Amino acid sequence: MAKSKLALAALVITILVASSLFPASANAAKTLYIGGTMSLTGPYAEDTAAVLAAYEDYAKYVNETKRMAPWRNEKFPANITLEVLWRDDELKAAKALTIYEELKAKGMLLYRISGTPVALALKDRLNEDGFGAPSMGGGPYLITPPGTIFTYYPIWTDDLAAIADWFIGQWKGTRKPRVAYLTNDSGGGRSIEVPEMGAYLKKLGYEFVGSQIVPLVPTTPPTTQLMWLKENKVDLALGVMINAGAQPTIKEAVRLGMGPHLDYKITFGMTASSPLPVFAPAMGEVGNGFVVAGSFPPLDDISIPGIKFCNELQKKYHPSKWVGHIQYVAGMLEAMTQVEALRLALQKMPFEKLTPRQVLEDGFYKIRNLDTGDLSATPLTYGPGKIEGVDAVRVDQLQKGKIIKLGVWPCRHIYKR
Amino acid sequence: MGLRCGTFRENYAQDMAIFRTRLHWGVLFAFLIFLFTCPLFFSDRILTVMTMIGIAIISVHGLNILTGYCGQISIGHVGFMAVGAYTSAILTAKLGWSFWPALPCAGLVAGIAGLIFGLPSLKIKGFYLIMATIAAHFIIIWLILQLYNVTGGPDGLAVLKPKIGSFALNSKASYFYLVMAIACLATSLAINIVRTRAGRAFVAIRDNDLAAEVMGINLWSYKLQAFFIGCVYAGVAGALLVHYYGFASVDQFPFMDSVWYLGMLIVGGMGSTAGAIFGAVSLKLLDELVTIVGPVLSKIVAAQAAASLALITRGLVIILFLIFEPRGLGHRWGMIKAYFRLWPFSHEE
Amino acid sequence: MTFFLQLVVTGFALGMVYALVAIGLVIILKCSNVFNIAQGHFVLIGGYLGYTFLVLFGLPIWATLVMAVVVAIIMGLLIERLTLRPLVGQPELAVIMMTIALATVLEGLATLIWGGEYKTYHGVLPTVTLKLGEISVPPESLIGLIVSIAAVTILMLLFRYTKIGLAMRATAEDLQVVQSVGIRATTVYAASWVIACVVGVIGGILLGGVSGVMIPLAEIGLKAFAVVLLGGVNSIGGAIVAGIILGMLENVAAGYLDPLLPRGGLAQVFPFIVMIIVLFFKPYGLFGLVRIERI
Amino acid sequence: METDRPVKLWIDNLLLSFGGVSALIDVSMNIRDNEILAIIGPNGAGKTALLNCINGFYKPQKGEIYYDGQRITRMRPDKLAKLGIARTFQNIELYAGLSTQDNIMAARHVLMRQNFVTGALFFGWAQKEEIEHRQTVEEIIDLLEIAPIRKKIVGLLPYGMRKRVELARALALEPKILLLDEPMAGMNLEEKEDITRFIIDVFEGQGATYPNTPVLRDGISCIILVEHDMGVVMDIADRIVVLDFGRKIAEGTPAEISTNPEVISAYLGKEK
Repeated sequence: MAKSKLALAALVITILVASSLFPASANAAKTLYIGGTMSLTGPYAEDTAAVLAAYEDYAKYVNETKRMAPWRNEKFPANITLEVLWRDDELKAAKALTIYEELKAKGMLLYRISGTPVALALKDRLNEDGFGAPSMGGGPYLITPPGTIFTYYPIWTDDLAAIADWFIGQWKGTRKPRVAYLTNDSGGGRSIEVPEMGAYLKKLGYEFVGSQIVPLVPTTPPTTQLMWLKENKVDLALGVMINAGAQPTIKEAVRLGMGPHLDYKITFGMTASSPLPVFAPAMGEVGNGFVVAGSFPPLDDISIPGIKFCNELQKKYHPSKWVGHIQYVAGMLEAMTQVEALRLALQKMPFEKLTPRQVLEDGFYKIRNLDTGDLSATPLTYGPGKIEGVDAVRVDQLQKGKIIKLGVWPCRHIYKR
Repeated sequence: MGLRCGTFRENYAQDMAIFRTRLHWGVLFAFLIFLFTCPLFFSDRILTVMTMIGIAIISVHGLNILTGYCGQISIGHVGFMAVGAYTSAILTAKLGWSFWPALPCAGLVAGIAGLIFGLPSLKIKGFYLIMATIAAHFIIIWLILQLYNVTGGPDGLAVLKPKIGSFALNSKASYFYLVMAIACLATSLAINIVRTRAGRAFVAIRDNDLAAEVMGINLWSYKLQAFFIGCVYAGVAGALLVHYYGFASVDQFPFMDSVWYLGMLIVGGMGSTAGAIFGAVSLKLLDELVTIVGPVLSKIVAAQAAASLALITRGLVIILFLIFEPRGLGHRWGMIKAYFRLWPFSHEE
Repeated sequence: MTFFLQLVVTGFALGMVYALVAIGLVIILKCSNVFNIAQGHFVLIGGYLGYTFLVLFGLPIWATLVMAVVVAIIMGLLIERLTLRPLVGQPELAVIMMTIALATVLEGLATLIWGGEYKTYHGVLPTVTLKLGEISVPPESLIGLIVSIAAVTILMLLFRYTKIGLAMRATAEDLQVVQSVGIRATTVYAASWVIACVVGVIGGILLGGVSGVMIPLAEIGLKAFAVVLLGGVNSIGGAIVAGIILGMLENVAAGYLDPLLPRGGLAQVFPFIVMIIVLFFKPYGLFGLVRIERI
Repeated sequence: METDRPVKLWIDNLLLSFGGVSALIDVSMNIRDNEILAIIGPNGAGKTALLNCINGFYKPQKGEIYYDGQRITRMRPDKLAKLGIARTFQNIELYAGLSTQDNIMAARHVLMRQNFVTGALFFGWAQKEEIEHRQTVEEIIDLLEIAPIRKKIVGLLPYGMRKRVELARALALEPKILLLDEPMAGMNLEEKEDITRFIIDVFEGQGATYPNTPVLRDGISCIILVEHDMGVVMDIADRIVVLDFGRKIAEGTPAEISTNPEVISAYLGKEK
């Protein structure tokens, strides 16, 4: 009896697997897919959950109104519906590969990138198959050829260049300011350790001291690394950290008396992977003086049209489950980019003949000054050689628990390989 | 090894043969023909899944020899895959070697790394050895990051697809052939290793290392040989993996994957070559299944909850296998075969 | 000099945390001879429980500890009964694989219940900042020290004065003797898992207060393995001493050697390097017993 | 009668202790060619410890062991196995996961040449070698009458059968010296008779019945037997050594030992 149950279970599983392995028959309704691989488990779980929520909301909005955004006049073709297609890749290269093939077989025409391991595994394939893909990360793998992965942040080195620009502008010391990297132990985190970055800092008039590595998610505070900064009289620490790394690091720094307003004067500047609007409420006064470049405007600043739009969508589609994570904005930007690429491609080619390469060449590459309602630092523009959508870096600082915009600096395009 | 009723062996060579009857050979050829015609009627997606399964099979064969046969539990297998992967990547991308000599070199270097980290196995066993292999994983990954000039450190290395003459194995189908050919070769070599002198020594060490030594087996030498062979397999699998990705990066070799390779051994059945294949196939398919089911479930529960069910499912599968089928699918397969073989009359030896 | 002393003091703090996690490992190893890969995941669950009770329910710290201990006891009993007991008598690998599977399930549950999010409760735990001259003593070292001492004292009392404690000590020596005097081995096993869960969960609450909680917090379990190896697998005292030694060594080595290395990051891998060295030269640890093989 | 045969194994003043507890104290003895030497003594007398020293499993603190004039003290067990010292164990130590046939094949290890590379390639040389050794193994299986369990996994066999497989495995090494540690423990009368017969058959050699296997053809040079069953010991041993609390208290022919007062007191307790 137990055996027959076992056999039955095995049969059901086999059928499920088999049915899922073969692509579903072509759908009669005209549906275009957006979305792609998501990392819903693993270190980027919370960020990705917010991104996915934004995708779902935006798809519903476009399907209902056929508009691209309240502030835009273009219309999405009325006979086509959008559907969000996603799979959890656990931020693993091996899984990303089979997921990509599956979604491609399902008829997806574009893709998205959830993080470095996924990007590195898929880069060549995306290029071969002509897929365009916005990316949640901003590592230099985006820049290196072939350039079919797009970012709506500046890439990390440009973020840090903007912070360096700001810091040197307000430096009052008599000696050269001393700068070091305090960055996390991941592909993205270590991607800033390139000679070009060092050269740029030197050019600005910094003295470069060295770099310290902090785990992506530290299990214990990085006291040693912070002590090293203190020992080496560093004035500005630059790096890539996600929130889970930044919070304990800054907390420990404050405990050690390190900060712009504390005994030992040092400023910590991080890239946009450490979203300030999440950091600020959790840290409050403790995070005083923390600088983040390329971040998004906070979700409660409804004077910004894009944020107002995000809030309206959330209220409308899931009033009981509010997504408070700032990466919702990232998801919104990705969804807007993907849908815009589809819309542009549809103008050139009828739905039936659309291929990924056309979405890339007539869609992504043709995006000019996409108005994101100020969700991104500048409107987004992409092209064959231009994968950084924005031209400027917004730099924010946490001051007395409030996010203060320090200004906008142009992208320096540091990383050239 | 039983045979179908009415089949008799007349000499020792026949007794040792794996494929004896016409039926055996027929099934083997049918399977091989099926395998190598797959690209004709399967989509890229299925080929990708099968290619990944093929690479996993190669890797699990190595782990099976080391852990399943020799009893030296390793949770650092992925670290050795990384060694092989980077060896091949450096040889081809930096030194301009062809893929074909680079592949055996990848195996060899990974095997040597295995020897180094296998050295403590002489003095220690059980969880002490597990610790050594875990340490091996992290030290290897750290070293790869340190050797920035050769390995590209965090940036990784772009790797070219293998070429035969001027024909690059770019398509899914051609790489599928490559992986399957190597997987078949790896399987047959593994079968032969475990049924001859070295294989018996491995099992002797696993089942009773003290008696094995008294019976003339040099523990040190054979434990190291097991590490070497196991890591050669890992190295080859790792090299195939990065050439498939087209890129080598430490992120492609996460620690938890080692655990899943062990999981494949458990599900398939330790110390059985067929088990290694069953394990790799079933856990990889399960992985595909839970990935696909996630978004479906997300219509009922939150997306993230749905995704986390994948983790729970995989953990539960291992737990259930450990409790209810500790000898794995390979054993179950043997019983099914035995049932049909003995039908209708029992003929046993 | 300040730099060096600060590294040592911080290392001490780190070591106390390692020791706390390692104690749980050692207890299970001693009593049921199981190497528990999931110990780090008990810490993870502890961190999330701390967040749940402190922030979501707004309970005071003592109530949080009580509630968390209750949850830990239930968790320990369930884990032992449902997953480990069916494996009594199975080979070592099966048991280790079971704890690995357990770790996966716990990780999945944490993602399911708490969304795998980064949760913090900064400022809820008392942050004591001690200053010795220019050196500031991290709070977790004090908390870790206090909790470790408390845990060890309670365990000592338990082992000395209660029947189950005596049985647990005896089980480590000879299972058959214990069974022959009428104590069921399963009771001892269950008790050891409960204690390990409780110790892990308390450690998690403390750690969560310092660095926040997220799935990778479970990786602290891996470092605790190194501590256990150094201290010897059957010595609680050894685990504490080894934890402190390792924490200090790691910090000092990283502080001085990192700048010399092309890419740094030594602290992450240092426990594993120590582990390999220990395995090569003193495989049974500083305080472990060498077993005599019989044939 | 004793002096006319050469000494095969010479044990000289052996001292073995574990952290202060002495297992063997100044034990000396000779084992000569073509004899069965029995070691008897109460539990804990150091009989197994002595065997463990002879095949290198324990390293004695003092004293030496010579085999055919060669010093073999503290040599690795696997090297001693290659020299021709094989043994069985008190608590059966078989490879539980292998079949009977493979257990015996595994002991042919020292006599085989192939390595994992030739083994992996199998066809040709390795296959030929496997077949040769299979022949020998089959002869041993035949002599010990275990053919029906040839392909069975030994972990599932009954106790008596496993003891027999262990003897077969020791023989497959083609040893010059065979150490048997309580081969008859826990057996019923019939099984004991079988094993006794096998020991004598093996010791004496079967000549032309098994022409291809030297050990079966020519017999074994000497057997050291640790056994509690005094009946068996008295029947088959040429000489007996008695150990008590790690010391040798007597040595002699069965007849001498059976009347030795010290032996009787060691076995029955001192009556003073």
